[in-house]
Amino acid sequence: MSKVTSMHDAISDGVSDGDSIYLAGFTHLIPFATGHEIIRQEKRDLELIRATPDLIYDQLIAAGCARKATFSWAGNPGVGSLAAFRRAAEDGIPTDLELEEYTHFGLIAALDAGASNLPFAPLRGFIGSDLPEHNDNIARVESPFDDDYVYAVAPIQPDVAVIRAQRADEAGNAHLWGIQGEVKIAGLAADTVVLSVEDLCSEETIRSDPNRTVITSDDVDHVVHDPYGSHPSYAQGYYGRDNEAYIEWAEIASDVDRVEAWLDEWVYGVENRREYIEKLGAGRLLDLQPEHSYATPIDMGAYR
Amino acid sequence: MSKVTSMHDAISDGVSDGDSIYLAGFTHLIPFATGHEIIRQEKRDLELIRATPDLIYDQLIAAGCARKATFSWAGNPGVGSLAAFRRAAEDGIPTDLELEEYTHFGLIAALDAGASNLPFAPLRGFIGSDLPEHNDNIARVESPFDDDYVYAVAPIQPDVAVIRAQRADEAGNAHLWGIQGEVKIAGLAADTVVLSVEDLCSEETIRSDPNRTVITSDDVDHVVHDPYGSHPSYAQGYYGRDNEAYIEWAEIASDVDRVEAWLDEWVYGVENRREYIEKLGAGRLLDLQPEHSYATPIDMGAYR
Amino acid sequence: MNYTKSELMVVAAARELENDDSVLVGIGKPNLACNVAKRTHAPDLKMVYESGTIGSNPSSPPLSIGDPVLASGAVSIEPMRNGFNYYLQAGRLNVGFLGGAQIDKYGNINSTVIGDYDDPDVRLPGSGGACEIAGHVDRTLMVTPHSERRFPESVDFITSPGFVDGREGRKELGLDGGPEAVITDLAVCRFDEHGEMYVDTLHPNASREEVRAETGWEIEFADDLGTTPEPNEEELRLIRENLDPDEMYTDQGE
Amino acid sequence: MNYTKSELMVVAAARELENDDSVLVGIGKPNLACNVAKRTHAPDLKMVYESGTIGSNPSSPPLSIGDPVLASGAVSIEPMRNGFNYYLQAGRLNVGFLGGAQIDKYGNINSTVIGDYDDPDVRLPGSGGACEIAGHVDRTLMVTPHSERRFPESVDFITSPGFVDGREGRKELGLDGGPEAVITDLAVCRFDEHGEMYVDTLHPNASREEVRAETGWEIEFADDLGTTPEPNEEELRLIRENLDPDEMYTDQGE
Repeated sequence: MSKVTSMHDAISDGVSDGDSIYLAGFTHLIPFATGHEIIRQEKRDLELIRATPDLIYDQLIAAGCARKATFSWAGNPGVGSLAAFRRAAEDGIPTDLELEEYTHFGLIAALDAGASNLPFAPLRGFIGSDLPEHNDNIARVESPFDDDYVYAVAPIQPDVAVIRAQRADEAGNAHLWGIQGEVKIAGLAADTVVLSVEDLCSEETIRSDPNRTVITSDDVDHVVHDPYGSHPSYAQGYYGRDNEAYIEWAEIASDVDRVEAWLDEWVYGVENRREYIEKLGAGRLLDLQPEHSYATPIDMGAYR
Repeated sequence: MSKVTSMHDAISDGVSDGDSIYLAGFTHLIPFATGHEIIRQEKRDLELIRATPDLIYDQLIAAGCARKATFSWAGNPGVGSLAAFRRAAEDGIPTDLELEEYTHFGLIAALDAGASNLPFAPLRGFIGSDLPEHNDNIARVESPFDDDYVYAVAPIQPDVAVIRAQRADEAGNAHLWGIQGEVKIAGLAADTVVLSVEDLCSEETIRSDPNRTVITSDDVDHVVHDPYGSHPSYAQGYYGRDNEAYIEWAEIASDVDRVEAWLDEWVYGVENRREYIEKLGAGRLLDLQPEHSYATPIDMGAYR
Repeated sequence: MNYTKSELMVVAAARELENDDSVLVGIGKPNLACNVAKRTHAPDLKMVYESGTIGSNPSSPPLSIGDPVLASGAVSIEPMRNGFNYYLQAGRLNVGFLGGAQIDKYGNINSTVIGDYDDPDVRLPGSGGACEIAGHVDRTLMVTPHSERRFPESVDFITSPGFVDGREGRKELGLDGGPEAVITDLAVCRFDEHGEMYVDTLHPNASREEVRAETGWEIEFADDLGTTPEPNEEELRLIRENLDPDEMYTDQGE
Repeated sequence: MNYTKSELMVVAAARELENDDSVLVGIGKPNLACNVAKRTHAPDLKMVYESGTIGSNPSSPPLSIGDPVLASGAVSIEPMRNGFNYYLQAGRLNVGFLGGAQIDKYGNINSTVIGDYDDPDVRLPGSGGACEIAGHVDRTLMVTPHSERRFPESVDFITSPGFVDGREGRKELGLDGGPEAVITDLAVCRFDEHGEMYVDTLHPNASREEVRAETGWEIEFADDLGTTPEPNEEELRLIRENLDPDEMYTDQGE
């Protein structure tokens, strides 16, 4: 059963004002196109959850979509800080931004508890840090077997997760390769899942390599075919990170007027990702293109 | 750095009397050749850990190698019960067999805690069952966040894990496809790891598809190239399960004299897996051979 | 139509499955039942095996829950921890098949020991995945021959919880769902408002007396006790020609 | 040899790494340091990144810890949970690089807030993986410019524990290992038996006075205070020609 739809329809159906939302991907396959569609549809009061808020959350915050950020590292990876995030967190511009803060391990463990239907996840984390004093969802738990202890985090179950993968069939069974990040558990923990891919493929392609599957159709509500949907982050085997865009955003984000102009031009001013990519131009895409390098094949065998 | 050695040397170096040992693999890639080598070297007083003891532990128990079994389902999969296991557990023949019993989920969670260096792992398991009354490594734990509860299991960290995979490089970086079972966490939880593979491959093959890697060289102590080392279980893409052997064992195992004769012929009577396979004969191997069915390639991309 | 008791059991089990179910399949009759359902009224039935294969589409009857036919052509394969953690525990599976040496009045199952745990008369295989399947799916189905030995009033050991000591008892433990049907060679049994097993339909040619004689307590019969519907031609053809031509799990005596 | 302070810092960090180390690499100077080490005295150095890439062999300097050059050609890639759970928490990584806005006398690091947590003067990025890296590796290395603002006696907020309030304090929390060296643009600092930072070697041309002026407490100097060894030709060649030709992370002014 096909779940293929447009990003517009996926977001207008899947995301409501006030939702908690996880745009997944650890530096890889970040759902930028989805973030832009959320901005275009002027969703409000969102709780943005993500280990690494990255540029896309900076843009959502700058556009006034957010009321809260749940995170573990808020920066522009390899470049510096997130100016819009800081402006909201420090000065309430354009909206106040409540913060719920973890370490990477803590946030990922909380998401794993959410995906697992567990009331908490234990980790040897937060030890010696001041963080637990500032987050009620972190608590010390004693081992029932000896005098050891751990910290526990409460489960995180987002209303919506948006995940990207290289390819999926129309029902939403997806293959992802390269850095996996927290994509799988974000999808499993959330109520609604929007899956966006570089390529649509046949169900046979998925079934030819079941170990490659990151999520299956039962957990996916909408499938969007959105090539280059992760630009300016990257898709392993498809395109590299557009570092200019990361450096450029660091400059733009520090100035509210420039942010508005940028949103007008690159988000409100285009209808969808296709227009954004056309505007970006073929030359820029070519510069981001890697050479091919195929994985050594494996034989699953056909058994009778 | 090559860790390639013979099964004889891997076991004589890696396994000592009294060790706890996990021969990994859930119905798939069961290390039969390793089990037979352990029998040939007359290792004694082993704690055999494994979710599904299967024929290989029945044979180890029948040969007098075991003092304890830690397990969650002791049967001949798809056929019936394990006669030698039962004889030892019920009547102490040939040795008494202490039992430490879990559910599958419980045992796998304990192994995961062992692999993770956690003092316990929580699960919604054992609820309503009489099992926790009989195992001190299962305890109830309350949630620190609400009035929910779970059971916890104590970590399992075997002295030795033996794992099989389809291919590995000489340093012990391994690719495994098909059913994964608990192979990875058994390898990560154990002190010593013996890795046995169908094929040795180049490091480049491993690096061409890093998402396929089940364990890396740092965790592997010995690499054994042992084709058909999982017969009569199977290796995805290489050979199918030899069901006749499973059915035959059910008959043999119920009679102590027939067990002795079988061990004499198929274990003590051959020097290594190669002789076992030669004795089995090419015809039988041909019958187990699947047709080829390759996974659709993926492009990792070469980035500069 | 001529059919055997085994065939009737498989078909009765198949009819318990619905099109949008995700089922944790066991080997033997449960596997046949799922495949009959998928090829008749439940084409979207999602078959998941304890070995972590998701959306399997086996070309022949699997010899074990980890058979390569379950892996080749599956939609996904999960390591064991993920299968139990994300699929079973997180409620992604809604039907499970269970078996055991003993099933009692409340649908509790014993597959651990006959007699005392520490000095058993018979050491059985143990839980495997059963305990948590019984705890986490919405509906458990049991397919087993009917005999007094197998149906005691109370099991020697609870491996897998049914309604424990009644529907309230199960609820107090925090468990939803529970036993749905027990399909024997004599009848299809279900569970009443207290969580007690009763006979819902008798198989053609089976009698109340036979059931009473083979059950270890005074089992009740439904007021509107029905007759189990017979297998139809298509179902039998599937079993005999496609799914179990070698009669590994069914006697197909004409 | 001519070299810049950045180059000296990279090389000093590289020399902290041993051949059999497994290092959790950060972006920037730490990545350069690891690659210098791997190409000189530590060819077996295993480079692991927070993004889960194991045994990476980057063809060019990664732009972030999730750069595709870290994934293509890696030995393994783990999902985030596995990386933290099986690799970091289970002690598979023995060296980690950390940075922060503030580092104090006991090597505690603040990368969370300057000022009050609930009403910060400056909101910093936060822990990311740092807190648990600091807790679980044997040796943490810090590479950072030397300034009074960055070296307060006590950090505003402990994001990542050093020796907390001394070596005993760390031990009482159940943490092994701890800070090994702080490499600044003036000196290489280490930690004494109480867990207090001291200057072990001064860089060529740097003075005690400069270090005192840029440190927020009365920092001690080693009795046998040495001079940081200079980079050699091969190390500089690697940085300038292979690893950072575009001077992204080093000024290579001749």
